[in-house]
Amino acid sequence: MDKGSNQSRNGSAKKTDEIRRIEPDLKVNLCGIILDNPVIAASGPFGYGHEYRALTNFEALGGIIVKGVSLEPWTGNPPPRLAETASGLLNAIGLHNPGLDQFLEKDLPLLRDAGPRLIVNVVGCSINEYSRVASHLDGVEGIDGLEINISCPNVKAGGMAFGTDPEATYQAVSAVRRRTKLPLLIKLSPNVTDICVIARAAEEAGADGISLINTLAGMLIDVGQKKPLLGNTFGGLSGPAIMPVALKMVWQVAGTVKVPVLGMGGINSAEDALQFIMAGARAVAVGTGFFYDPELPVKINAGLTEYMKTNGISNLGRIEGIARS
Amino acid sequence: MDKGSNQSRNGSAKKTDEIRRIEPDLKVNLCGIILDNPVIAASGPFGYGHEYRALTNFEALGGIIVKGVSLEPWTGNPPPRLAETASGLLNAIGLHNPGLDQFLEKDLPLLRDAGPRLIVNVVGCSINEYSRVASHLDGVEGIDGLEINISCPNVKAGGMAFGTDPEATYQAVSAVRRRTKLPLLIKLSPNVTDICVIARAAEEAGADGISLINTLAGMLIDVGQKKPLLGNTFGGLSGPAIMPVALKMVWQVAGTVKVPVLGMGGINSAEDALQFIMAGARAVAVGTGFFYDPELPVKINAGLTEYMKTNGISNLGRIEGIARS
Amino acid sequence: MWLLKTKKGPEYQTEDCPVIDKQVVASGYCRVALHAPVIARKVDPGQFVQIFMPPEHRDHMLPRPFSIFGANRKNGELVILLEIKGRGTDLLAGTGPGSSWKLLGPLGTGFPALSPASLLVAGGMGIAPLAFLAASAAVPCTLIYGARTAGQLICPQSDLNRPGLSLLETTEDGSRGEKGTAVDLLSRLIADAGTVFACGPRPMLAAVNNLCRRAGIEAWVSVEERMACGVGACLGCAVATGSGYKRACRDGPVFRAEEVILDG
Amino acid sequence: MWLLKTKKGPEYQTEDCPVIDKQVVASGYCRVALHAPVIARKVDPGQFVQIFMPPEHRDHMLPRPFSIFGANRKNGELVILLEIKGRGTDLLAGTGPGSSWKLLGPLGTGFPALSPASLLVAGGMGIAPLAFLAASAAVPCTLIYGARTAGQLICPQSDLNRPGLSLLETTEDGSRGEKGTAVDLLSRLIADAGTVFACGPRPMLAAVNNLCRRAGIEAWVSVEERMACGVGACLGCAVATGSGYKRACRDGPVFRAEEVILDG
Ligand SMILES: Cc1cc2nc3c(=O)[nH]c(=O)nc-3n(C[C@H](O)[C@H](O)[C@H](O)COP(=O)(O)OP(=O)(O)OC[C@H]3O[C@@H](n4cnc5c(N)ncnc54)[C@H](O)[C@@H]3O)c2cc1C
Ligand SMILES: Cc1cc2nc3c(=O)[nH]c(=O)nc-3n(C[C@H](O)[C@H](O)[C@H](O)COP(=O)(O)OP(=O)(O)OC[C@H]3O[C@@H](n4cnc5c(N)ncnc54)[C@H](O)[C@@H]3O)c2cc1C
Ligand SMILES: Cc1cc2nc3c(=O)[nH]c(=O)nc-3n(C[C@H](O)[C@H](O)[C@H](O)COP(=O)(O)O)c2cc1C
Ligand SMILES: Cc1cc2nc3c(=O)[nH]c(=O)nc-3n(C[C@H](O)[C@H](O)[C@H](O)COP(=O)(O)O)c2cc1C
Ligand code: FES
Ligand code: FES
Repeated sequence: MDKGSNQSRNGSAKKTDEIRRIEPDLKVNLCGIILDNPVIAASGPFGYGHEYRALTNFEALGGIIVKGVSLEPWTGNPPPRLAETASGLLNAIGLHNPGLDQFLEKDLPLLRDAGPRLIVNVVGCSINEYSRVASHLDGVEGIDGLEINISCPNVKAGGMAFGTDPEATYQAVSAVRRRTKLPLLIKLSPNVTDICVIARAAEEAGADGISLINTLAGMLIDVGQKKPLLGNTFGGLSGPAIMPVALKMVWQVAGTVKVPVLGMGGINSAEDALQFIMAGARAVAVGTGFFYDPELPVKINAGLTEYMKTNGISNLGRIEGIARS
Repeated sequence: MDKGSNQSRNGSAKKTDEIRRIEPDLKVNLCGIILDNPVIAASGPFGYGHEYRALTNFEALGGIIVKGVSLEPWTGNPPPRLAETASGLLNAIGLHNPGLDQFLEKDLPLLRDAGPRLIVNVVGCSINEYSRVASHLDGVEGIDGLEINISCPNVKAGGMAFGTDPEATYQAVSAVRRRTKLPLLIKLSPNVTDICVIARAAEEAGADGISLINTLAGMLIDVGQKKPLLGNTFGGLSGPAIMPVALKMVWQVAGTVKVPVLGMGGINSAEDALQFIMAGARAVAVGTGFFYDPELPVKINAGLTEYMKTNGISNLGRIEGIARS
Repeated sequence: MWLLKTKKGPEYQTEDCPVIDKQVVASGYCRVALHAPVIARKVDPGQFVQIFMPPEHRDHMLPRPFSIFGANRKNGELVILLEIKGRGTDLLAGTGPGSSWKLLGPLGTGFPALSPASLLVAGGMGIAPLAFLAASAAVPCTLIYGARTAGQLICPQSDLNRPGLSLLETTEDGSRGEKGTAVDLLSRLIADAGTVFACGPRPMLAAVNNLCRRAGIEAWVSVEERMACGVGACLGCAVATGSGYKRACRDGPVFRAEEVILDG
Repeated sequence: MWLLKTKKGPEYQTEDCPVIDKQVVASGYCRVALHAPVIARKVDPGQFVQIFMPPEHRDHMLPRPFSIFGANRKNGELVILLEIKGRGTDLLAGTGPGSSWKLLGPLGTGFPALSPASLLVAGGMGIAPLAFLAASAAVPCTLIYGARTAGQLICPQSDLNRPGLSLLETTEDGSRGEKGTAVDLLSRLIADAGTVFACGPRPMLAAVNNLCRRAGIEAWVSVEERMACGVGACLGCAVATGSGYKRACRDGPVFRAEEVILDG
């Protein structure tokens, strides 16, 4: 980042002045959802958004993806649900959520006019559950898109997640596609041998975009207690620890599918965001970052603007995937 | 760790005194290789061992797994080959190595009488290459076992690594098994949907033990240059960042196969080592840790001894896999 | 408008707080006074703050939760009692006056107001929220403060020396105060108690709850859970209750004792 | 016996080194003197040390390599010239006297001995190993020291003020010394040169190599690569040469200029 900027600064002072006059446009079109800027709150850490209203400047958020919503309330996993790891966070919330009705009644009204585009993360244990939530949300005022989290266990297929098998992915996505006209992002699990196969299946089934990555499967053991630390034994690893893994998957998928990619996993700075965009992401999401810096989106936006000004880039389309060429 | 020790300390002073008199035996039997202690140098970071002779007390190493050896010399990847990430290291050495002949002539003599058991990490691009290295090493004085790194691209199968497909794993391991009587550890890649399927295939094909994990696939982008940072684009992530992922795979595989498991991935302390042992590992390996603390094996051994004394554990078999019950 | 509490301003917020005083009150424990005028003005007893790790230690992702031990609305002083437990508390304890901590607060649902004849029961570090509760009380009250041994009664006497507060110390080894546990003492005093307020290890809270239920006395407990957001968003701090999992950070940390499943 | 150099003791080792002096020599640059008697006694010009990150910053895995800028065998002082480039150098530059750095060294293959009429060419931070080479020389020599502008000639004059050393400064903007690059000056002086020793950015080294090859003059260059182990084990620091990849940390960092593929 600095190398680039130094070069142009040291080039011609006049040229630099001209470049600086560019007013960067941070708008991006994420599969039909127009975001004022490419920074989104990832599903989960940000809850239903309103909890962060006093902490995060919502103008710095192009969109909010709310925590996973299922048809009925889910109780989630027994505590402890959280553990800190080296530059990472292990969580096993278990998709605890109050269910669709309460989301629509209680949470949505608090967010509808908040500013950022609103995307609902949908979870389910069967194709039927996914479809029913999608169909209920279709046409609801204030909802701009859906993100289908296919990392949940597929009860019919013996508990393996939908997102680890291309055929199951295709089935689930097609079913949801038939039930909604909303832009459809499919959120993939990184715990697979070949993420491209899954992404392609989702695209073929009608996905408008691919979100990745969800958390890496992991665990910790409480040595004193001689048992797994998390109540659920296994959890998902997020945060800067996983960033290089996420970036590689975004790179691979962006080279495989034609629909836009929403990149996430450990994003911690404008420089990280630029890495994802240069790898081919249309927009980026921040999750774990909210826990240690609720103002992270503000900083990322400021850094992106500064980078674009310094390098004479008027819109992010100019650098999307540029590291691939 | 502390909770356990506090409890026994606060219990009965007399009982504690008795416990403290136990002289812990750190010896373990890793598929026929008797290690004086369960801490091994992982393949790669430690090179061929002699480079670390002045930095690491070899008495703290139960064994050394030397860097991957192939039939012919391999040139490896273009630089840069290394990048630091949050609590992790990304490397793309590309299995650069001087080949079997030079290993036997130059490196082996420097290590043969060093003390720790010696395990040779074997790499190849075809079943034939693996088999030939294994057969050459069979019966060579000073070599106590082989670790077959099946994470290399399988040229015949279109470049997918052997270790991502159970059938290819079975073929490769059976072929090597026929060519050597040495104890055979199979080193697995974590970049798969279901590590247990691969581990089972290796066991059925005659593996004496399973080593895991190798590095997680990842990448970084140099934002200034607008291109991938590593010369090879992709690299492998190691270090504390990946520890929870490694621990989970060790836990799963130890519950799946009957042969012993050698656990590794970000081990950074005696407490980490205990987590792996309690998850079911027979022994543990340290890789990236050597870069920031060449004395890490000494500290891990000291911590294990202290833990065993405090908790009245005479040998590690007593806690192997204890967190599973 | 959709702000949660428009008139009062936000319930909680982040605040950069200079450390104005740090005292080591016992080995591994310190009392830290911060200048936190916004949070100090709003905080109620039983509420807590999240303290962010310094940005140069970003390998530690999570802020750490601490009860408010004292707050002075007038001069904006906020006091924390801190036990070094691991890397995070070690880092915090290693800084002192001259440095600044970033706080998020005040968070959570605190204690209800004290009624006359309230009995406060603190085990170990459970003293932190109860000392603040006692200090804020409009009526006289009794505080039972127990630990294993005298050295673990680390709360400075000066912080407990308030008019209307009768302090009863207990140690299991009898090295200070009465010999026995805080619960032993509670069982002897419970007949005359109004409401009971407790904070301490889970087994102690379970015993308090059992005693109070049998005696038909209302009891409130403050519980600890691992936390991430601290504001009720992530659902990471689940506490098992009779009506499903609740959030320690928002629905708690103070709950009716009968509501929480304490011996699970 | 299989120790590498039994008689002399190990070639390299780790040493805990108190920082005895730190001077900010320009904004973003400092000169750090350490007490490192073991390493200082052994080090040759062109060799380097790895400096470990402080253990409380374990999110930074890798030690950072630094050329030896000066060494006093008698009092055990080792001097480093440090440019703040990122998190690691920032952390190091943030500490000072009173703290200790853990070093690993001396590492690598340094420069061969200077012959009369040697010409040393330093670009920017390339001054570090060459200043030490000049200071250790038994014969007079000439040092060309170039940078973009005067402010980037950050090496303290006192460290270059040695008998037998003629210092020629160049800046691209002419703000100090001759106007032009170090290579421009070299091209004018090369006819009279014995051997050339160079350290600086890759393009500069490539230009030096081209000049010397055309003039038929022997040239040595010191190159930089990202490193992990520093001792030749991990093969992470590959440098492309005419005969395959070599290790910057062990086969180098000093190579014959003609051997390295400098413009790749
Ligand atoms: C509502 C509340 C109030 C608290 N009040 C105080 C107080 O006044 N004084 C005090 O000294 N301590 C208090 N604690 C406990 C304190 O938060 C932990 O001791 C501290 O977070 C441990 O951090 P560490 O990095 O030192 O330990 P580590 O073990 O290294 O922490 C690892 C992780 O586990 C979490 N963690 C570990 N133990 C606990 C715990 N018991 N509760 C919550 N999270 C934990 C931490 O948040 C951290 O993310 C309170 C906890 C809660 C939930
Ligand atoms: C043999 C050798 C001698 C050196 N001598 C000096 C010296 O005398 N003075 C000085 O200021 N600097 C010197 N450097 C460069 C110095 O090592 C890097 O500037 C420093 O490692 C950057 O670390 P950072 O954490 O501040 O930067 P970051 O960019 O945050 O570093 C990230 C990683 O990249 C590596 N890295 C980044 N740039 C370089 C580089 N140019 N060379 C090697 N590794 C790099 C670091 O090791 C680190 O692991 C030398 C490098 C080598 C290889
Ligand atoms: C506490 C927590 C809860 C999460 N809940 C959800 C969820 O409900 N649905 C979902 O698709 N992803 C969920 N995620 C995954 C994140 O959206 C994101 O994919 C992942 O954490 C990687 O990004 P990060 O490193 O920026 O957090 C959750 C992550 C965390 C840490
Ligand atoms: C620089 C480097 C080189 C490696 N080379 C090899 C190798 O040759 N063969 C192999 O099986 N694994 C190799 N590995 C993987 C390690 O043996 C180990 O599985 C992995 O790094 C995880 O452990 P760690 O986090 O302790 O490093 C290498 C790792 C690193 C960092
Ligand atoms: S800590 Fe996030 S909901 Fe309580
Ligand atoms: S840094 Fe490891 S071989 Fe050079």
